[in-house]
Amino acid sequence: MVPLSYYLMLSAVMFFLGVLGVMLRRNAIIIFMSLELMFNAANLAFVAFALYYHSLSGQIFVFFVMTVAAAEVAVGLALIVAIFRTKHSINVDQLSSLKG
Amino acid sequence: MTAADVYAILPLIVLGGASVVVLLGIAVHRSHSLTLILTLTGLVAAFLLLPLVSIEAPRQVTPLLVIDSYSIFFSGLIIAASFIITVLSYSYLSQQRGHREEFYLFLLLATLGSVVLVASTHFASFFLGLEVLSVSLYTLIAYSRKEYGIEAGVKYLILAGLSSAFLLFGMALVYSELGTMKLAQIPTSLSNPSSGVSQVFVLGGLALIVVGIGFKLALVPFHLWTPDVYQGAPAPVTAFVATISKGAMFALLLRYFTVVNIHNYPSLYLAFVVIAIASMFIGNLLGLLQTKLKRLLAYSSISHLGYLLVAFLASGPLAAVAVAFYLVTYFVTTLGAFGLITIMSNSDRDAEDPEDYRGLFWRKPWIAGSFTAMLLSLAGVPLTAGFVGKFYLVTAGIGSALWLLVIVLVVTSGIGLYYYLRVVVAMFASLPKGSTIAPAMRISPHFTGALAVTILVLLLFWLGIYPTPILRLIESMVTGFS
Amino acid sequence: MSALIFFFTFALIAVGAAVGMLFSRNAIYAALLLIVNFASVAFLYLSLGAPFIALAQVTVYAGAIMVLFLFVIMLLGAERLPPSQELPWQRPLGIVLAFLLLIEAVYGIVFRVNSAATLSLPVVEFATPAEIGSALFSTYLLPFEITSVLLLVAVVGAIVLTRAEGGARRRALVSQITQAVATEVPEHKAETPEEEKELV
Amino acid sequence: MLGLLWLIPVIPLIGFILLAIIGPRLSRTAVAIIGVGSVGISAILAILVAISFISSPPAGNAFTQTLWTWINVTNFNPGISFYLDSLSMIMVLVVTFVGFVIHLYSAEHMLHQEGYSRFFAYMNLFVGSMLILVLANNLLLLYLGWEGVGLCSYLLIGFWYTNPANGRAARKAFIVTRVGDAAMAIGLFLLFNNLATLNIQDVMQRAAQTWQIGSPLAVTAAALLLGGAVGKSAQLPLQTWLPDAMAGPSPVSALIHAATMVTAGVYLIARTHVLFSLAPSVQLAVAIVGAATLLLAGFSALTQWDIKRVLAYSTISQIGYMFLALGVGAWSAAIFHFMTHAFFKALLFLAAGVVIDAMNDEHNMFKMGGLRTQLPLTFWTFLIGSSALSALPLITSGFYSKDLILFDAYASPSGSTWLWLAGLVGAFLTSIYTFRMVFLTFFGKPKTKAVYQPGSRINLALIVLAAFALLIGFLETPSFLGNINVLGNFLSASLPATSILPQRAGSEGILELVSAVISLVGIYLAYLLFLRVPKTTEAMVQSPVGAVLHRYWFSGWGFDWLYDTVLVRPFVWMANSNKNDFIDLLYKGIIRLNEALHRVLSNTENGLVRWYATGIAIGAVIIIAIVVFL
Repeated sequence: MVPLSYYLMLSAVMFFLGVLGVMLRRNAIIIFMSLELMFNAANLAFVAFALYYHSLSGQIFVFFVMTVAAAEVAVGLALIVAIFRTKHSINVDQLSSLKG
Repeated sequence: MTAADVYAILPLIVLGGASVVVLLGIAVHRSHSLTLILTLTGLVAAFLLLPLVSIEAPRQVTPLLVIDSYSIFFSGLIIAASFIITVLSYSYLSQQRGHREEFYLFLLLATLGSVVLVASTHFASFFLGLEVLSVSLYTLIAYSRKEYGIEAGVKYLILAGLSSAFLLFGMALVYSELGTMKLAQIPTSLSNPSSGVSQVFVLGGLALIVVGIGFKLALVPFHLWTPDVYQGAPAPVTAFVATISKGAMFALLLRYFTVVNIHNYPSLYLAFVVIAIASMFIGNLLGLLQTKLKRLLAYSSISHLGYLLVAFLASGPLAAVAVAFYLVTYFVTTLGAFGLITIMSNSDRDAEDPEDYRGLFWRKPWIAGSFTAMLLSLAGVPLTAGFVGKFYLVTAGIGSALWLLVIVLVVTSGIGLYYYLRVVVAMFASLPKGSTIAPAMRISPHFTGALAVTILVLLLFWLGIYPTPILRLIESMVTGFS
Repeated sequence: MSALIFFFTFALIAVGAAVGMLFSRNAIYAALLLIVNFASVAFLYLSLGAPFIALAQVTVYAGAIMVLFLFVIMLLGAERLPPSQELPWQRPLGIVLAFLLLIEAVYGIVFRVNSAATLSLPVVEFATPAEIGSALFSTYLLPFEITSVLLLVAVVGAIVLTRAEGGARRRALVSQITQAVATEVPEHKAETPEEEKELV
Repeated sequence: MLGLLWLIPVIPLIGFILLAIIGPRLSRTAVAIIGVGSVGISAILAILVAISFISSPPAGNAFTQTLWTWINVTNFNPGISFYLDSLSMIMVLVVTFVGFVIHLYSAEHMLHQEGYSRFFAYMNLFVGSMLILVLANNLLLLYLGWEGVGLCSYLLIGFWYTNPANGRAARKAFIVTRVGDAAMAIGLFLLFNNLATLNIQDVMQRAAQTWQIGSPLAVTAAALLLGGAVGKSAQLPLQTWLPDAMAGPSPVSALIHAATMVTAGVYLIARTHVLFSLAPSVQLAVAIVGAATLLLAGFSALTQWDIKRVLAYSTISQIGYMFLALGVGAWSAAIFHFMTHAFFKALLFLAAGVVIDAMNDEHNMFKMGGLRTQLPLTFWTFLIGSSALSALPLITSGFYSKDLILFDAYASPSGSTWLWLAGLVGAFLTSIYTFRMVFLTFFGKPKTKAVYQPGSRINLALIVLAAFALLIGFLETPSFLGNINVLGNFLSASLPATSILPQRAGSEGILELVSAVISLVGIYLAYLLFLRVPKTTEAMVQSPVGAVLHRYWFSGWGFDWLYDTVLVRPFVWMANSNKNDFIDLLYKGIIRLNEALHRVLSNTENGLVRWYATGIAIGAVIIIAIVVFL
């Protein structure tokens, strides 16, 4: 049998890979993918413990998270398209007109 | 869900229904003023339903939402603020080109998300309400599709996404240890020694939830996005981000961490103390020499949320009253400040540069006078709303003997006074010879915006001179749950 | 034993794909590796007695969301970015921070959690699609409705943010909105991001 | 009827708000209607309230009206609440009624001035603040009114702000009174801190219960309050601002710097008389300050050539009498003199305003003369005012009020012959300088032709005030002259009666006679010196001793010079030479530190979204570390 902490560990590793992606990558789309990875990591923990506690609420919550992810992606990619139209780049380091 | 449940959430249903009506209205006949009227009607209807609903209060509607006097009070505050912002948006958008009508749809839906937040008693409604609010805000911030707006939108999107992920992971940790996502069950599971619960693990999860909440509240060290987004977003949207988004989140914070009594967890309490002190100091220091008005107000809002944490960390019945009253004054003042920026802005850019307000008094005495009142209230000068609010914060802090926090509050308020007065002085400074009207200045403000601002100025003084009725209302509504 | 092998196989694939995504220079590769990650996590879901979630993972994430990603990458031609480094200290700082976070998590997981707890085999009748469906439409009806609101926001938001200047696309827009309002079925929402790409 | 009390201060404030917002766009008639009307309504309400207060006295002879509580936490709960007893009733009546008459006068007097609506806005604000001050039920509200009248005084002294000298006078008034205000604020804090209540009546009650007579706290509190009173009422040593305050328009001098605001100090001491009774040493100080001030100001008034400065010094001197009365425990005598003084001094200022206008803005009395025939009504009313001021026996109000003070100064337990003698010399000086003014201005040969005749509103104001200046004295007459005690009886509900030493009680008649003679002799002397043999007077002034005295008296005993030399110059010198000293380094260091921190922190706002994300991660690491490891 797989110990629960393994699932938590896998979830944590994936989460931190996602954090790393957000901090290190300059491509807005890949930053966005890293966010999806982090959501996914949290989902894994929820599903594992839904089984542990035999409660549906964890799985249902994951279902909602997926919907949220879809919504965020739709608006997020639209924003990225919009920023590409004005700046002709999706390098987030070039988005620094606002500062100070 | 019973009929009584449906009755209890009628305001939410009306807000959602109003958004559908607005959507269909746009599809049938695209008209700016018609959309405004539909939106305002929806908000007024939702607001008027609140007292009717309160007859049924308190009522737990499914495990997710609770309709009690606390959530009704904050829903009322949010809907009223949304009303003002809608009116300001009309004034702002009436000189913009392109499609303007969808803007109101997002305002309504963001309001709906905020109302869900203040009534939330379950991680699911917390997360979903937060996301409805956030996703609406991404669109609103970038609505103009000008360079600054989109940049601010992308920044907000990435960082809000990141903070949501932290929040979600925190929820996962709490769930993994307690097996519940219901707020009411967290303290009982936590304090039950036989359950084998690792308290530290849960507290770590709560800490990650604090990261998500702290981001929305723009508390240090999650504050870095604030000035950029404030500056890039259209002025009415900035007002929304500064007031409703933060107010709803703070109401949620107060509810969650009153139920999960933070006084029982010294390390978590300490984390909040650190955040509060850092927010007060860093917010005020960042504002010190800032000249752009919207950025200045962003830094100011960071420190104001820090002040609010002082009352949040205090215990006793006065704490919740102080938080609620301070939020009311903060709403009135911040809406007024951004309202004034709104009515001065033209279609090219928002009026926030130093040359826009230097010598403003000699060109627009009424706007400058109102702005002075707003800034003095933010600084906490007597006879304005801000003074009474701050007075209650300090009293709550002293009542719980939080001397360090109170001293920091007073010292940093002194630093803050400097930059508020700097703007006031600039407004009353005489104009250099030859210069007349700054380019961004709108010639005559739209009357709807002027009306909204006038109401806010009157409210400011009313709360400063005669706060008793609002305080009574707050005492009867807010102290109920804690 | 077989369960452990199953777990480690897919866990390693998932982590490997995530690391690959993190370091791939080409955004297309990154997206494909992320799909691999999602798929292997979906397998883990299956072993955790969550067939419905596993399928939703494949259809919504791997199927819809990632297709949208790929679409946008190709549309913008943004596979690669020209090399530039604005923040020289960002990379070491980020790595240090991520490791600190990981250390904190490991500290919590290894030393604090009762690590002996293992998962029992999934009960046959646990979390069937029927059960999930009835829960969704009873206890969780309210959040379900809120997700529909959220999707409404997303659809209209995506349209508003990418619309062409002027009213050329107005008719298409109206029809999209009316379709979006009708969006209530969960499977349908997976397709909504795809729908809006026609407008891009 | 008593329920209307709150409207009395509120209506002038509404007038102020109206005039401040829409005043500049209104016609002068409309401004006058709002400005004068609001105070008029207030005066009518005051009379109605007074009738009701007298005909059916409320329980305990005091009426409290609480509108609302501003802030309510533990023992800090200042209400917006008004307290009406016989003392505040009299103050309200005088303030609204004299205020109304002066407003009526101003409507005509200021008609051709710039800033007509600004003037009435300030005046209405003043009346409102003054009413808040006298009606306040707690220390905070009292302080609000106190500062409000100070602000209006500042604004109105500098009303003609284009002349820098007026601005200087306004600043001087503001800064000098501020010295007193600071003392008073500390005194109020002391009271609140020790007695744990803001309510004035409670403060007095608890003070009497908790403090012994002569206890250090009571003495300190009373002394600090005296500091505030001295500043506001222009008594020694803070009297220097009032003569310069004459830079304001004449109605302002009449209302603020003669009839009402400057007597706020008298009101304050009367209102907190319990405290002063607990501190006999401070009460003695009050009497000495009053006696010294009335003498010094009397001498100074003798030498002034500016008609308004004579009146200003005379005001200082007359308030000195009130302080003298307060100091010897003759509370109601002080209030009585306040009342009569308010009427006749306002009358004198208003009449002087007419004269100055008629002389084409000439203030120098030596350039006037013979105006008796040119301005007959002004002459007669001015003469009535002057008679009241110099306490002309039997027919004027000043006689009754001043002689009551003199008698009490002699006969009360804390009085003495010396205090009485000082008052008597002051009375003598008063008649001389007053009738010097009358003779120089209205008698002799006309030197300048009057270019202007007052209109009906000014005449009406003068006649009304003159009538009161004559009649109001009959509210309180000595035992051998009818023994009327209307005022004393009325005030006995809120102020203790004056105790009289039995062995000195019989001397009242003789004292009255002496002071009556003194007054008449003074008038005759003035006639001799300034009308019959002005050349001799001139010679006396030119003689070496006379010249020195004249110079000192003319400059108000050189107090301005003294303060300038002892305080202002050294302070400016110190400030200049210490610009870079150690203490400043501390402040500058704080500024530098803040600015440096600001710069450092501003670098974190670099606009790069990846750095912002890193910031969130840093925050998460720190918070989890705190929570998990601590």
